[in-house]
Amino acid sequence: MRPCVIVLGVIGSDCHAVGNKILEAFFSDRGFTVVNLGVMVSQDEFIDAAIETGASAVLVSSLYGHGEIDCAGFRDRCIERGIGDIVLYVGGNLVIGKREPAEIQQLYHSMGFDRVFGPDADLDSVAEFLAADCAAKAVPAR
Amino acid sequence: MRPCVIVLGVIGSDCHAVGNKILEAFFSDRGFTVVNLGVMVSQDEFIDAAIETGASAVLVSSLYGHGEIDCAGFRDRCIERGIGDIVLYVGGNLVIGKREPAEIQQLYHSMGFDRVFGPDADLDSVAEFLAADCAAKAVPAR
Amino acid sequence: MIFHDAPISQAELSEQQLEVRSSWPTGAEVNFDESVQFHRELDSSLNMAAALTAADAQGAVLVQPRAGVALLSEHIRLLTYLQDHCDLLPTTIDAYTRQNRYQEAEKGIARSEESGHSLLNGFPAVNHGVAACRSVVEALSKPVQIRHGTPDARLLAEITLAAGFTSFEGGGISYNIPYTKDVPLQRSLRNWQYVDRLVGLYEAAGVRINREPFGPLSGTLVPPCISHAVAVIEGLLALQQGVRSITLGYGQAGSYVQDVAAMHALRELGHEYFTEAGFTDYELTTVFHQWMGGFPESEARAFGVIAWGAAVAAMGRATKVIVKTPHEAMGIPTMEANRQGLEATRQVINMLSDQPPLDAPEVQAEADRIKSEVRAVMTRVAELGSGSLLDGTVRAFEAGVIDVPFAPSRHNRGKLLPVRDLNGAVRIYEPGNVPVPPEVMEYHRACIAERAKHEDRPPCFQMVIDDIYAVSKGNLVGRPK
Amino acid sequence: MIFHDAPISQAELSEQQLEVRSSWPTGAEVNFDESVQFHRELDSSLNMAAALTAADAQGAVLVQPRAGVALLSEHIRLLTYLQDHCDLLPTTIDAYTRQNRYQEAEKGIARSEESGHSLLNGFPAVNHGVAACRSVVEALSKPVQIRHGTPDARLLAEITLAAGFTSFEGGGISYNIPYTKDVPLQRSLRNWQYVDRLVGLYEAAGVRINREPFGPLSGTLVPPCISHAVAVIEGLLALQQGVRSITLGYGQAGSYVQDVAAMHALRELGHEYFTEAGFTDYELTTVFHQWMGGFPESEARAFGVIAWGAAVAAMGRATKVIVKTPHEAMGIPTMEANRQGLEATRQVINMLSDQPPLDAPEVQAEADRIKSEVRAVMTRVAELGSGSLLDGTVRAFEAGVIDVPFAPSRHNRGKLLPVRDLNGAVRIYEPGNVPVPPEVMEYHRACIAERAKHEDRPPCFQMVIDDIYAVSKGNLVGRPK
Ligand code: B12
Ligand code: B12
Repeated sequence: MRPCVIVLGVIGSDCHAVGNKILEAFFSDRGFTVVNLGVMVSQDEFIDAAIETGASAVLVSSLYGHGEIDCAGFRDRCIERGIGDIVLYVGGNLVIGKREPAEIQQLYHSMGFDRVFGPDADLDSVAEFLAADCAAKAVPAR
Repeated sequence: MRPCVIVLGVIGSDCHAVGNKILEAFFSDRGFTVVNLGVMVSQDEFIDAAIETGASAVLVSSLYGHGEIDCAGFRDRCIERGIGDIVLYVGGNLVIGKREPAEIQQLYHSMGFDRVFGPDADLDSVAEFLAADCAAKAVPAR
Repeated sequence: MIFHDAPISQAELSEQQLEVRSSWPTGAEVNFDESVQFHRELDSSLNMAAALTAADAQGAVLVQPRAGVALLSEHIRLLTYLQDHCDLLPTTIDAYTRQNRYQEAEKGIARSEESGHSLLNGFPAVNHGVAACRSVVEALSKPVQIRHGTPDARLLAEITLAAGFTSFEGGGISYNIPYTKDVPLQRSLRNWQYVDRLVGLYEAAGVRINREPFGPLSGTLVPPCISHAVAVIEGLLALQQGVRSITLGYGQAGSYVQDVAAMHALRELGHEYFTEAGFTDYELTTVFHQWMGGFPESEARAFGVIAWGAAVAAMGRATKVIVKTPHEAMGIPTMEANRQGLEATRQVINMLSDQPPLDAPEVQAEADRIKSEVRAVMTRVAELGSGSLLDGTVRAFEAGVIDVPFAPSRHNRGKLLPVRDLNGAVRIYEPGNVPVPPEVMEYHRACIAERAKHEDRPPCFQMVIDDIYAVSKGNLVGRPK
Repeated sequence: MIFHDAPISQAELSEQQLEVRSSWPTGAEVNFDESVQFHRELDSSLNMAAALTAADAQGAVLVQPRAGVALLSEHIRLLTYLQDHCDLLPTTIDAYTRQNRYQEAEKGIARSEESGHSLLNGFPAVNHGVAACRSVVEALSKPVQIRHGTPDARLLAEITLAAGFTSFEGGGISYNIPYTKDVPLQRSLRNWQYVDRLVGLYEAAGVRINREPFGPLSGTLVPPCISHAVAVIEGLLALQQGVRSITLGYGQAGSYVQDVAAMHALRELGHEYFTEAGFTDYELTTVFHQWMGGFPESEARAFGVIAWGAAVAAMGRATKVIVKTPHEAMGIPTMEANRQGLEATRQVINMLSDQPPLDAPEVQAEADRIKSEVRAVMTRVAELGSGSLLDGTVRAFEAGVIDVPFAPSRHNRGKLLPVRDLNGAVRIYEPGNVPVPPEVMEYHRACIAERAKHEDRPPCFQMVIDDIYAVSKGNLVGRPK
């Protein structure tokens, strides 16, 4: 099986680079083909990269608190651009302030993200989810 | 006017001596005649001293948390011993743990204490209350 | 300096034991041989002495809370909750038990059962008895120590050591002078010789029980030389009775140079006097108590005090640190507040424990001063005792050669007056009869004069009172308004 | 080392100002002369430069939070609440404004108004405009600083300085390399020369505005020599444009010996390079940032990190300390959480500020190493710039002579690899092209080898990753599992 391609990046005007560099190292190490767009990535840049590389998943980071604004309509935009079935994950400090995880989950699920992670995300289990989700979508979609 | 005599002490098996030494210095400085019984004073020792010295007030300290047990029935005992109208103050860390001041006040009022103070008691205002309360009781009582 | 206080004879001990064990019904539960067996079968990870020695060898700083409630099941619940957040466990004894008022403790238990919350400020181990206490030890996975404040702790020791606790805090001075009003020192010292002798019996039977003199005394502006002299004496008295694992303690005074110096000096003095007295086969470790005076009411500020205490414990390389909680100023902490104090402490300890302990020229200078003071005191104690450390100690307190500030006991002179200097170190303004060497006394006076000048007021009792309130009001030195 | 970067000419500045002020409608509100008048009439207690200089003279450590929300009234409410618990106030700018995305900031304001809570991570000062910003300054009784992360902060400076803010954080390197992805350094440096020149105009008009290069950079394992080189350069660039009040900053690395040494070295290096460049009439103060890397989620543990940072700030005698909050790991703090961070910090600062700053031989040795590294870097910068500090800086980054770990910018080489040593100090494993003097590099390597041996693994990226997570997981050094 060819390795699963994933697109990584930090959305919006967000400059937090450390987690992003670690995610790149981690997922590469786990056998994913990682396309890392770094920080300050727009929705369209994510989607361009996903289309170009035929990625199975896009992993969006938002740390700085504007995630709620920056991520709004992400899935819709994917649909518009013809990759509506792509796996979408989001993680980080996703809202301004300290709010209930369940509330944050719901907020981002409603934007069309498949899975939503806090800053305490256990990367090992993220990798497992990701492998499973990519495999699942791979079959019917392409 | 002759200075008001007050009896000080720390009730029960309580050894906290620092506040007691400060209260002694403070009330002496404010012109009260202070009879300080120190730490580990029983209800009867307080009452003996009050009777012996003709004190107008008894200031009970309890810091260590057993105040609720040690102070139970204090006013009743004063009545039994014939000084039922003496001014009774209590102060310190009056219960086990952190509880609502209002709740603590009520608990000790119900034991017959005239005024109830926390560890943050402002001593200047305590001195004012005390002068007033002693003066008020002095007239009808003796 | 030769002391020849003898171990209590087997005959005398047995006689006393009979009496002690029959002073409250649960005393009958004690069976020494069976208890030794119980200890031997305990997992070695539950032995306090072993844990301390191992930590000390690694330069690790262990973390220990205070905790105790009236009811057995609640107490087990409390410690089970805390053990995931600390290295060593306590069982803090209530204040009635400390005064041997078991009747009142019984009442406290009953009223706590009725009301649904603990009305006692600790765990009444004697009333609960050996079997119940064993269920505490057996429920836990960390070593447990008895922490109290009991001038006559003979029955408490019999019961809790039989129950498998592996460390016992206190001493004939440190659990008398700050904790009582009128217990003669001679009596408390003798009663503590009993406790030490009992620990020595366990030791002889191959069961090492740790003993920890209570370092902070009144917790209030205690000059290090005073608490160190007491620590050395209680350590020696314990060794004389056969104790072999000793943890000497010290309560944070607030100046980091002084506190770290004190921790260095404490260990050095311990070894100095213990080896001089001919002991070689002992284990010496140290404990640092986070700020023991009045705390600020604000929990955030209390966290500041706690974390800073943790830092100094690590900079001074204490073997363990006793942890306060954000509820300190208010009352016995909830278990959550207790955990918070442990977490804040652990974080700082961990961040510092890889780092080298603080060593600076001023630290050395301060340690030297402390050592010369303690040596002067110990020399007087030896003279006064003419060979008996116990007698020397009693006479030293009578004479005010050792003098604990703010102690409630009548058997303490109370003439020594401490006050902070400009840098926050605790200095001696009026030594009373404590034989502070003249050149050191000159240093204390000069430091205090500097402060007095800076504050434009003479050193006075108000200055001392201001110092007492200072930390709780958010400072270290009590400045005039 | 002679640099001859000239102040921006009045003509060029005026031209740029026209353009800058018309880039967003609120720019039209700026009137320099009237603003100078406004500043002159401000109470002197509201001037940041004066407050810092006074504190520095007394050896006091001032306390400052970070805080900013989307809506004007909420922002005033927030700062009014905080001012009772700190010495200096901030106004933290939101991340859209930092990228000059005023349209998006506008949307953020609108959505915050709708939803009732701030959806922006700071105060969008440009969108609010001069009059609104003045109402912030006027509502408060402490000096207020603009804190942000803006590579092109020209309009932000125009508006906020006109509004009466008396301090402006940032610099052409420190607000580019850690904060952007693709802004050429040349451009950001030029834009910051504008800001400094503007501050210089106020200075010339008798209004002293404080400038503070952002010390912590990426906040993640930054060796002190890197951030100090940046601080010195930005300080010099500011002085060249007429700034006279400069606060150099440093972010806590975690080792107290290294951190205190870094604070000593920072001040010394500042004076060394500033006087060498011929400046004499400047005021230099310092700022220490409490731990800028990932925080633990537990609030109690966060308190530990905060209080320990406060202690090091005091031991290193920073003029001020920037305070974190117990919510750090989770998100923008509530005002209560912000206050708690301030209270914990204040308690520790107060308890330590009477005490002498830490001075120990190892501190001196570490400070000497840092200074020799910074001098080596500065020498290369001078060579590369042949007389122009700005050009030298641009080329130094191109060449990797200055290299900030974990920076997102493409204009940063990213070849330097830092890792902690056994004691927790940040060491350089791979210097890339940073000209670390050979004997110092040998020291770094030896320290790292010691750790590698201790952990029985070669220095590797996993070790660095472990170090990055360490504090948030409750340690300092990232040990293997
Ligand atoms: C120092 C100290 C000790 C020292 C005491 C030394 C000595 N002999 O004095 C030592 C270490 C020996 C000690 C022992 C114990 N302590 Co203690 N101790 C403290 C501590 C840290 C400071 C007390 C102090 O000196 N404060 C400074 C003085 C100036 O303030 P103060 O005592 O509060 O007195 C002032 C006010 O309360 C008020 N006031 C007091 N009485 C009165 C009366 C009136 C009428 C008025 C108007 C005002 C007033 O005015 C005083 C002067 O300003 C407090 C916690 C704190 N406050 O931070 C715990 C504390 C009082 N101790 C406590 C406990 C439980 C104990 C122990 C039982 C051990 C244990 N389980 O932890 C033993 C007690 C044994 C015994 N038999 O009493 C608890 C009490 C808990 C509760 N009420 O829920 C406290 C609150 C700590 C805690 N949070 O757990 N302690
Ligand atoms: C270091 C840091 C900075 C550095 C960043 C340097 C750099 N270029 O990288 C500097 C100082 C420059 C900085 C700036 C700012 N920061 Co900042 N910063 C931090 C801090 C302290 C640590 C971040 C970090 O590196 N953590 C370590 C890494 C390894 O963890 P991580 O980033 O969380 O990433 C992990 C997880 O989140 C997760 N994850 C992340 N993304 C994804 C995605 C998926 C799909 C999955 C599964 C998992 C996942 O996995 C990652 C690896 O383990 C955090 C607070 C904290 N966490 O303690 C604040 C924090 C993120 N910053 C914050 C803010 C607001 C800012 C600023 C706006 C300034 C301000 N107002 O205070 C600016 C941002 C400007 C901008 N344009 O973005 C806020 C965000 C607030 C919110 N969400 O409510 C935080 C939470 C602090 C706070 N409590 O206020 N910051």
